[in-house]
Amino acid sequence: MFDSPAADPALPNRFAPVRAAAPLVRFFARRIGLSVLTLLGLVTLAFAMTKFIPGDEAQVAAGPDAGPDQVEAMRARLGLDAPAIVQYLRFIWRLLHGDLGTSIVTYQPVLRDLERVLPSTLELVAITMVLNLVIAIPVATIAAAQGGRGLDALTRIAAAIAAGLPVFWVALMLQFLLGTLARVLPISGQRGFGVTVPNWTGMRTLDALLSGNPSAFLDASLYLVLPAATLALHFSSQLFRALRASLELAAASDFIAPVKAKGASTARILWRHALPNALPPVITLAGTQIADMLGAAVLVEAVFARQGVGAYLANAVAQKDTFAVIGTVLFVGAMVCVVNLLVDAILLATDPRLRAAELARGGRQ
Amino acid sequence: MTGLAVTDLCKSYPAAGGGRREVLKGVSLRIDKGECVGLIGESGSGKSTLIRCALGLEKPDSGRVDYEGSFVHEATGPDLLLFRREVQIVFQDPFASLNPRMTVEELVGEGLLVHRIEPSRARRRACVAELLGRVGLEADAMHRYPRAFSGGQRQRIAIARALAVSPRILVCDEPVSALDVSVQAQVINLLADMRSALGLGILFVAHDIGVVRYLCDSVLVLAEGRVVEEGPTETVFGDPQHDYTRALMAAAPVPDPAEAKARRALRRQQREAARGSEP
Amino acid sequence: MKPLLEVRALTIDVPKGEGWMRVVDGVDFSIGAGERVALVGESGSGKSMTARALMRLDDALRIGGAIRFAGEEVLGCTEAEMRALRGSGIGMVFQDPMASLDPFMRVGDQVAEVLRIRGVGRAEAHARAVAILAELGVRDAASRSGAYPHEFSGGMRQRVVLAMALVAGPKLLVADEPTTALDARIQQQVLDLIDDAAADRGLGVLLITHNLGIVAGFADRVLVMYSGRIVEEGPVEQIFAAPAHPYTRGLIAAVPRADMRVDRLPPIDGAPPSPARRPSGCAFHPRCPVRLPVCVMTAPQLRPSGGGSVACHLAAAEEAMA
Amino acid sequence: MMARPHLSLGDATVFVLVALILAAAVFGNLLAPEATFSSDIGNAFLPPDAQHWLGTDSQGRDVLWRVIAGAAPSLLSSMLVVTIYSLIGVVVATLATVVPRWLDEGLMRGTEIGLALPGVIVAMGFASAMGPSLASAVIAMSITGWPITARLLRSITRQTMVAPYVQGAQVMGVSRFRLMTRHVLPNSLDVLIIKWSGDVSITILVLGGLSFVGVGAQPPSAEWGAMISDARSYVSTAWWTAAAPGAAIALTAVSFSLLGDILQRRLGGAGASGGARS
Repeated sequence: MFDSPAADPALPNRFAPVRAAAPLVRFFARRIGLSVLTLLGLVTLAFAMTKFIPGDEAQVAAGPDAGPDQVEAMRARLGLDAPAIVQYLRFIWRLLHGDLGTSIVTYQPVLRDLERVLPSTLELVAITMVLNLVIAIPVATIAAAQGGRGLDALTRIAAAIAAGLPVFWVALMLQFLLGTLARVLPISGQRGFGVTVPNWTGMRTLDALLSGNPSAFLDASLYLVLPAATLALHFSSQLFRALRASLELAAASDFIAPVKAKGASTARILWRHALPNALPPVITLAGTQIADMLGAAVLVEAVFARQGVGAYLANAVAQKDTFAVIGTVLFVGAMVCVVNLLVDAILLATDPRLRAAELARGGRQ
Repeated sequence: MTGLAVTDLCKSYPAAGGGRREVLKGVSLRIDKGECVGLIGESGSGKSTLIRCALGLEKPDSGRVDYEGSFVHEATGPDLLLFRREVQIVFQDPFASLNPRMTVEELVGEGLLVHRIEPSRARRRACVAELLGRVGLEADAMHRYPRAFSGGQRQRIAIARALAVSPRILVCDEPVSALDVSVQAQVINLLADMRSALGLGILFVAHDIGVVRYLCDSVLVLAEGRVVEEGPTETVFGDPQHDYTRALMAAAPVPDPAEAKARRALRRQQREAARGSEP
Repeated sequence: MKPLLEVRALTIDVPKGEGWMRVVDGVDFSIGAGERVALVGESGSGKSMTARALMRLDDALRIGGAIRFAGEEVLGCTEAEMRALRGSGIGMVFQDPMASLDPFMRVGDQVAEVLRIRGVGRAEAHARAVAILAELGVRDAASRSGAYPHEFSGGMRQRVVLAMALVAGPKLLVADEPTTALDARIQQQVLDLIDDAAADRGLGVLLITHNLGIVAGFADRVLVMYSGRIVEEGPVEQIFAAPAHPYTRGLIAAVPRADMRVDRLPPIDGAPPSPARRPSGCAFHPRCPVRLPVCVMTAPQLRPSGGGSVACHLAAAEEAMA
Repeated sequence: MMARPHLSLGDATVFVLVALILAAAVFGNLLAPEATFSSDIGNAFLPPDAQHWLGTDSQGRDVLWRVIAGAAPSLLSSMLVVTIYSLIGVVVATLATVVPRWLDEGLMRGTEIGLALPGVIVAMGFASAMGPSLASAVIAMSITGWPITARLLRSITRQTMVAPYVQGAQVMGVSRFRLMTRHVLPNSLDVLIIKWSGDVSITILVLGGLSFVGVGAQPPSAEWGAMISDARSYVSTAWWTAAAPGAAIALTAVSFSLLGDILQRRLGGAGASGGARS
């Protein structure tokens, strides 16, 4: 209703790349700054959590059999006798040096533990994400062409049901049906007996490929099928539902009739016009899905006995391994921040309106 | 001194690509009780910003808005209450200007309630019925929600809502441009009638010269944040002095085929001349 | 000679709940080659539905009657034949120029797409797109064609939209409220642009609008639509000088003029009816100042009157008397 | 103006399902026979038959009755979680709408922290800090769930605040309190009702997952996640003990997510015609 100052007809000159680069730098500087702030908030939360835990940290660290003297010695050693603010600053200082504390279960630095278990989880999440996109995008677009009939109605119902299946239960049932009953797939662990590959990246499929060992690759892949399928079923049905709704909105936009009036076919309208317009919110969702996949990995790794971040966390929780829990939470938080930055970059590269808005906004600050 | 006076108003917003964009560059205007002032401006002229500043919804960078001798943007307590009661607005889009979750009775009676003019519910209802009658609606309309009404009827409800608190100044922001052509005249006439019956001062903001010429005593032409021409309506439109006013007059549709076609042919000649001289 | 477009007994129903709702109820008109026809009506008159039906843009509608374009029966076309017709037989310009463009595609590509669909090579399609953008007054068309719609102003976007409608060389241009969202000066520019383009190409034009004012200088012939029917039709001079239908008369009188002072506007009472609640008989009768008893009962037929035709019992009676 | 969509067969099915599940959650514990909660090792692992439609579990308890009794801890706690964090979200978003701009910005920055983490992982952290129990899982999810709701509602109130009818109310001089309670919130909350239903669907999955890995409800409880956790070791011999509670979670999650879709169709249309999102 009112003149909005943002709808300014004076537009940035897109033929001036030198000027255009500066706002981009500013954009990412701002986003990285925000991520740092977010992480700082998270660290504060994590620090507060260590203070909330019932019981005495020094007692826990010194072990249940330690006498009062030993506990006091441990308290001094851990710096727990200092004021809270000093402890907080030390906590941050240690984090900046990559010190996430030491696990009371493995007696290893938490960071080293995470380095060990991370590749397996990354491998699982990466494959799940590929399956996720490869399934959801084409199926949603093809279904949209049917406009509520046939395949569209069918996939909608199927996706609604699939999105409501609990991941850990699907894992358990698949394990039972395909592994135990049908015996077609390995049901637990991540490698067959006696199959070895060099540990270069830690991702077994990749290591097998790099070392030119096809049978080891097949072996590692087979172990991935059930966990990845379980996760992909859940996440791709979620992504499908979002994209299908987004496509419906895009297909109802006013610019669709003009495209049709050009003589474009339904397929062209969908793939060339509706889909690009429908994707941005779905890309954002796919980004948040990565965080959720890491969460779901806790469940899936538990069922399929994979040594990953999720299993490590579940184990740490069960063993009351405080530093391992906090370290893992922080680590996952940092990963999610990086993923969010990536998603921002992808959106900026694909959405011309967002690009214009960000260029304009960069100049304002 | 009476009425609403805007003096030397300036307002800017952060602009794309750095710096600030000046939307208002020193605008002054004044509406007295019983007077109808037209404000002509195209989109981007700054008229919406002007309205927001004049109504105290937004703070100007410099300049002042006075009502009954007090400075609107610093007014508090009784002065602010007086301003909030005596200066009302009717918006352009009748489908967005009425809260969809309130009945017509609540909508029209809200001013009576918040200004404690009529705290009793029964008496308020009687007032609402009378107001509805005055704008040409049946009293039983009060039990329904805005979605049950057409655009023209909604605009009548909006006018009744504004009139409920007995304002002295009514700001009308393009009140008929979203209505069907055959309904516009009804609402314009209603505003004219209310003005003579109640002695209302009206600031009528529009992009349509015809409506302003019909309704207003005097007019200001706003272009790029400045008043480029002002004066009695017939003087300004009868003999426009500024090029911009002339251009607006020339662009207004003429409902006379012979005249309109002659103008079109002339423009076409001019374009061809321009096209011929270009290369 | 056969007219370019011939519409006979056109009916349009939109799905409503379990059944259908009639929004266009028996419309007849034709447009000759190079002729400018304006279709004027208010909300709920069915004017935009009529325009969209010509190209069968909405699958959900039920369209009856006959639409013949260049001798071909549009309603009998297969979907492939329709695709060929859209763009190269009939070009269309839509109401809101911002909303008519895909925000994710460069404007040059959007214009060129019309040709690419028809198998024109990438380079040639692009060259022709740039050429028509330049012709329609887009400065630096070659470089501007790489920009996205949001980088264009309202008037420039309307030029792009027009380029899309014209680039495949249609014989008829349908413009659905092309100036509604625009200021008077831009509105005039856009109309002049359509005027020039149509004159240069000898195009027939169907201009859909609610604004009778802009019609006077543009159209050869005017169709006035009310609640799903054409109530009056005639040469533009006659419509303005001697409107025969009380609705047309009311419309012309109710618009305040910019070029002269009017003392009191005579308003039309009531509001245009929604298709769901169309009055019996002549749909205008509840608002008509000269209503006859018969108007409530039966709908008047469109009858020749002067140089045009009118659907009004009173006009028919007066004609019979004279 | 707007025609209300007819009650289709599909919609009716969803309503009936939701009603049945809610009934199980409210009355299940009262109706269940005593034996549902006590062990009878002699009858352990009976496969489904006429007497035990879904068989018996490791303690010889009837699986069907346990699934019905489990509706209360599973569904009601999920509904509680979503209700608590929705209320927190409403309060935060409402505050952000009325406070000065810098504080609004600050609050919204704060919510970004909450977005940076998967709910399961944070909840695991919290639950481990507070000791594993259904209550800690519920508390953990309640205090981690609100940021998304707050941000969604804030973005809607931001649009509603500039709607002409809200500005008209400001010109009329209505108080801030009345502005929020009569004009802004009533026209902003539709989305939250739709979201509430969808969120219950997601929360029941997450809560089940937490119980499954042992940080939520603990074994004797008939909470569905805990039942599956308990049944996990016997899947290959007594698959029904794991299949039944999982199917119950799925049925509930799907029903509530479809309920959300239906509400979206019905309320979404009404809100739009009201012109709140102009």
